[in-house]
Amino acid sequence: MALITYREALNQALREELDRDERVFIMGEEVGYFGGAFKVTDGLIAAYGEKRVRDTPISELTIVGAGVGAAMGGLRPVVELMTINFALLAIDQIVNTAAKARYMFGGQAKVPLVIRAPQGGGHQLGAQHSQSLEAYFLHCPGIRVAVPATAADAKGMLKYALRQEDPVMFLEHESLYGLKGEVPEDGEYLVPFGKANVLREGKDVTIVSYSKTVHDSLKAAETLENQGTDAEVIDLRTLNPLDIGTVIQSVKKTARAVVVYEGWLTGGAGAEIASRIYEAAFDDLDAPVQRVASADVPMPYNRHLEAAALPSPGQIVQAVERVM
Amino acid sequence: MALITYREALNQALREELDRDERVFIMGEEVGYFGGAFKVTDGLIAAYGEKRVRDTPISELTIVGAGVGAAMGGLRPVVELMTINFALLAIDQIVNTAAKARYMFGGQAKVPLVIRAPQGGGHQLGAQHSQSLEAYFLHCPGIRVAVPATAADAKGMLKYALRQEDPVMFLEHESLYGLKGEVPEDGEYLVPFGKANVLREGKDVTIVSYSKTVHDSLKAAETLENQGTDAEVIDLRTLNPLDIGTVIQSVKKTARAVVVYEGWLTGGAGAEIASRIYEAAFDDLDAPVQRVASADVPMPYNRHLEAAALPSPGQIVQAVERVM
Amino acid sequence: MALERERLAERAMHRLAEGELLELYRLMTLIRRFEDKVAEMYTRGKITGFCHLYAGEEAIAVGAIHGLYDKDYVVSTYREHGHCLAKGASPRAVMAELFGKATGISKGRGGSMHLFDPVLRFMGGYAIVGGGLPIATGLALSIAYKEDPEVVCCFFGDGALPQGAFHESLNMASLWKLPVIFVCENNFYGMGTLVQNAICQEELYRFADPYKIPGVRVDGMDVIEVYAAVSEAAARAREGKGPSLIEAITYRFRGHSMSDPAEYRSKREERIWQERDPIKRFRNLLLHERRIAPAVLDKIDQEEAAVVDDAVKFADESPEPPLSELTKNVYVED
Amino acid sequence: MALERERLAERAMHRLAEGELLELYRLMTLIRRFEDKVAEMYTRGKITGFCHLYAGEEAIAVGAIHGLYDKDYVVSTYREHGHCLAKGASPRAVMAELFGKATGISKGRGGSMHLFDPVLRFMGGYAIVGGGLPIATGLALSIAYKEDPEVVCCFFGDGALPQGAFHESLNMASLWKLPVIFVCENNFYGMGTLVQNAICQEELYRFADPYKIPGVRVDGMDVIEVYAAVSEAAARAREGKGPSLIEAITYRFRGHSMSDPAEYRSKREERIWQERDPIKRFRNLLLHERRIAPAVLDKIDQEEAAVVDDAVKFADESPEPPLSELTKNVYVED
Ligand SMILES: Cc1ncc(C[n+]2csc(CCOP(=O)(O)OP(=O)(O)O)c2C)c(N)n1
Ligand SMILES: Cc1ncc(C[n+]2csc(CCOP(=O)(O)OP(=O)(O)O)c2C)c(N)n1
Ligand SMILES: [Mg+2]
Ligand SMILES: [Mg+2]
Repeated sequence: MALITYREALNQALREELDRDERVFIMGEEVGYFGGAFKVTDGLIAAYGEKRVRDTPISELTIVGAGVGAAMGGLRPVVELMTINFALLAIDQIVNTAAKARYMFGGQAKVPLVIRAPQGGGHQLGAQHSQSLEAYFLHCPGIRVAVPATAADAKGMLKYALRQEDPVMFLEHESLYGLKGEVPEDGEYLVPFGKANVLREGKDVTIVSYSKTVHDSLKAAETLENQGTDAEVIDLRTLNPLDIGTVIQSVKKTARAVVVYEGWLTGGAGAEIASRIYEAAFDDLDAPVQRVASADVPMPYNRHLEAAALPSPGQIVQAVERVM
Repeated sequence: MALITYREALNQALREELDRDERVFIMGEEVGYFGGAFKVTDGLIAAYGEKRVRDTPISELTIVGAGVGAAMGGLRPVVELMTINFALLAIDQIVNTAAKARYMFGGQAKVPLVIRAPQGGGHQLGAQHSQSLEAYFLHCPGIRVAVPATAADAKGMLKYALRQEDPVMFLEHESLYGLKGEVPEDGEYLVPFGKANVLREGKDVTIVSYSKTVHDSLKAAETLENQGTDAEVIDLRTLNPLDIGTVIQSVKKTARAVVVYEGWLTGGAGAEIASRIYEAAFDDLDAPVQRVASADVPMPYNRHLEAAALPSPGQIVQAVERVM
Repeated sequence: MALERERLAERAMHRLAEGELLELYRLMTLIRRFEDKVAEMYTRGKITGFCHLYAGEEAIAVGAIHGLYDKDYVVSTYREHGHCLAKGASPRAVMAELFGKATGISKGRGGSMHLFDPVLRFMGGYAIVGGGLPIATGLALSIAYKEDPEVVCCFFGDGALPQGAFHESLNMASLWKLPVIFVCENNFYGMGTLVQNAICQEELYRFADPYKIPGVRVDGMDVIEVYAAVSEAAARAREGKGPSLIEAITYRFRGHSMSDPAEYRSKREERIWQERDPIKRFRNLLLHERRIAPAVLDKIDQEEAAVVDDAVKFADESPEPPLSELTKNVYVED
Repeated sequence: MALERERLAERAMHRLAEGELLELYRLMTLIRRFEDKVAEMYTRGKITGFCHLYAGEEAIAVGAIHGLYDKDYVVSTYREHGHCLAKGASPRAVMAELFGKATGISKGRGGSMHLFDPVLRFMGGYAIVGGGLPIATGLALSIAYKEDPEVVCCFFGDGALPQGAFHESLNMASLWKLPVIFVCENNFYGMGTLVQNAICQEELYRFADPYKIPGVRVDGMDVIEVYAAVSEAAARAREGKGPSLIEAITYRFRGHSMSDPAEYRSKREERIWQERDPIKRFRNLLLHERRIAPAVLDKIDQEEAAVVDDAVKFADESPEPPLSELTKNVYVED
């Protein structure tokens, strides 16, 4: 184990997989000589050369489409979208091609493509650069959605993504890159998709989250502990597959649930998670599931407005208070 | 009142608004001489000329972006996307510009743009031509989402869309174009957004739906009536604004709810509607809300598989049986 | 330049053995018969959904794919029956797909617009206009990456040129010198829209210029001219010199899809193009320039008619995919 | 062609009255001082988020916008402080926006990348690369529709050329002969990527050719040359002759954004371009060719420095937008 950042963990995962499998290569805007807009691919072009680490023009639609084609051609591309906001230019190739090819071609097409993209707000980047768009991919059968919250998961899940056959949206949170955590150095450290992680056990309420808001939830749990409320915190890790079993098991114990995520409240992943909880544990619930998410506004630039628009540990505590 | 089709009602609305307001114009692929892929704009170019009814190249991203620009320039564009499936090429301009401009420019930008698009499955058009994507727009603050189910609403809502200032995704269902209904001839017939329509009153269960599945729900209600179950059927008409009040009022009476829609089950609008029901009427509910939607698969071409993938009156009846 | 093209074609013609010429004739005939039968089956309700026929454009698919090696890849659009058959697909498997059967080339899941066969390296019909070009670019990237000798041939219509994907793909392919041949089938219409109402430049091959790649216009009703141009482009690509853009002028003999009566076209225009029928023209050439006996060609006509009848019978008798498999293959099966 | 450009510029130079020349000098100076101050305020934490400075490129915004009328529209990118100030925005309102204040030009909601003022017809900074071009095309369509005499001037970087939106917009604008001027600021880099690593064609103005519109390359460090080219394109657009593409060669004196040390560029390269500083160069021209007294220019320098100081003071003292307004203006208020 080594104490490294989420960013370093991703970098390590990429190095290990580049070493392991010749078919793996990275492509995206500024992934090479610039080292990635968030420095995730730092040093890789020096170590692996231009063939394995390819700088692209600013052409999101074709970068992703070419990733699909390259995957069909037998490679294992890791396409980096500089941020998820630009994925909207490429979503046709994600939804209409990457996600559908296997099924619509009768199971004969293989698209083992990993699309990495940083997302999230909190840095005053304004309306067009602060979105969390996982709900768009959750609402599209055929593509996996990974949302790691810790350095160890960032590594283990990215490595797992590169060893399975389905296309994956691998969504990193911009605020997590500097976060440190203990990460196994083992080159075979894999975190399989579809297994939620109970980060904190508790008996009074279940807080379900993923990506950056997992940490807000853990903070809220500390505050709650001081208030005498014992919260269980679950990190979903992937939204597709969705490990609702682990959540239900917890809710059956606590009878209360709060779902926390950073996407917009309305129509976000939280609605799906909450619905699944109700559908499987309606009789166990003592109160309606609460959703804590971003306000339904384009992200404002002003720092106070931005802070008010984002979910916070304080809001999570309040939501828990509402279900108690 | 006249008995006309949903298609004719839309055509009538466009004619009336083209007559009323010089700033209104239509633009899209094949909207002119071809009369629209689904013939909604049939005859308009002959009546209004190329200035008001403009055929465009196949350039979805720029068609929508140009619609945004034209709206900012003081016009009232009606942009037709041939089908919603192609909206994925334009969604950057929808989400990042149309929906955000007013807010991110401090309330100073006006984008009175109406984007019309047919959607839905049921005609064996395969995976890339059968989608229902309203959930993507519901999950985007700043843009209204209209999903008319009847000819009268098609007319009244389209006219309303052209008289308010917010951008609108106006989603028509391909299976409804031929559906007839009584439509007021009144040039001032407007159906304001955000007012759900109780199409059938009932006391035992609330069926909430919109667009084509409203009719499946009404069919199911007939079957249920024969079985002795008295279903209330609500047509939401718009998803944004969402008239949850009318739904809650009904659920408080029936204590049971089924949400029906054609998008994919996971992460669809139904999860949001169900969540809102729970949040406002948890104590009134006798059973968990059921969701009836499309299977989480890219639409298969084979007719039997397609039928199995789509929601049906039979499935609605079964869902109601589950909550009784 | 047109002259140079013709000279090239003539040379190619003389290079081709009689067996090859007959094979070209056979494939064009197969496609025409196949499409005519599809129209019939559509009218009879055996085939549904969108169905875009290739009749009139056969010389492009057949000529182009004859200019490739078997292991080269093809990427196409929703109007791809012809490309798929020319790439060697069994008419049975294609017809069964249109019938939605489990024996279809895409197991009945794709339908007319989404044919696929990885063994034949027919890498799919894509129904989003312009959607195939990035895929083709990526396949070419995979070839370059593996230092394989193959090329990718990507077909699309004139309607795709105003799509951003066209330009992004040309730039990327040129920048990285990828082995891909972009073949634009200019049939003058994108649905009901004339090319000059969609694109400010009618000489579509000229879009190659700023991308610094060869751009040529060929007579898409002349199978040999198409063959020659694609062979040349393929050789270039194989030498690592990068992509080419070929604009093949053609005409679809039917409406945009089975539901389009093509009222936007004049009967006169249609007649003019019927006279340039690529199969009739090639038949005449074989008869008069290569002195092939009419009976040889008549026999091919009959054989292909029988092949198509057999395909229909096969499709009709094939089983439907089981309902139990509705959710199979959305993801890799564990 | 470069020669012709220069001759045009020379003629323009002589056409311009002294007051106009001083105005150009004033605006360029204002922008430079403004950007330097923004850098300082960013370092002091008064400004946050992404912040892309325009230092070095002033001649383009100032020259181009001087070639327009007041009622003409401007559409820009995330690197738009210069365009916005050149279009007449108050430095106070722009600085207050960067400070996130309620008095900002976008009420503190937009930030550095999203300036907007409908009265000035500054129609927004858009932060999606290529995202402004369709908007500009649509604005031009609205002008043509209303038969108004205005034009739209749309600025974007070299990085936008590989985006589909660029090509779709050029085609649509040309096809419909819309009054829009596409001004590409070629500063040789899109973030850390050299233009030749992103585009297979380094002479970006050549992309105009297939679209059948004028494409010219100008020295973007020469305010008069830019002015002349844009005036000409604007006149053309106003006559109903459609769009133009102008490539202005320039260099950004700072990193891509405040967080980029620009390590991918050599000191030598930077020095060469510093020597072409558009302001110094124009100052020399005013001093030596137009015999303007140094004191006149020095006075402008001082005045603009004061204007920028005042803007900072204003921004600093301005109120934050109230938290109660978080959800205001997502939709039209009833
Ligand atoms: C992105 C997208 N927009 C619109 C359509 C609808 N559409 C299908 S085919 C077609 C015309 C295409 O014309 P062209 O590229 O010339 O091909 P052709 O049909 O003539 O072979 C259109 C507009 C689509 N499938 N995809
Ligand atoms: C669609 C999209 N992709 C990527 C980015 C990230 N990004 C911001 S600026 C930039 C470089 C743009 O370079 P250029 O167009 O030359 O403009 P310059 O910054 O040089 O003025 C990139 C890649 C973005 N904002 N939008
Ligand atoms: Mg065509
Ligand atoms: Mg640049």
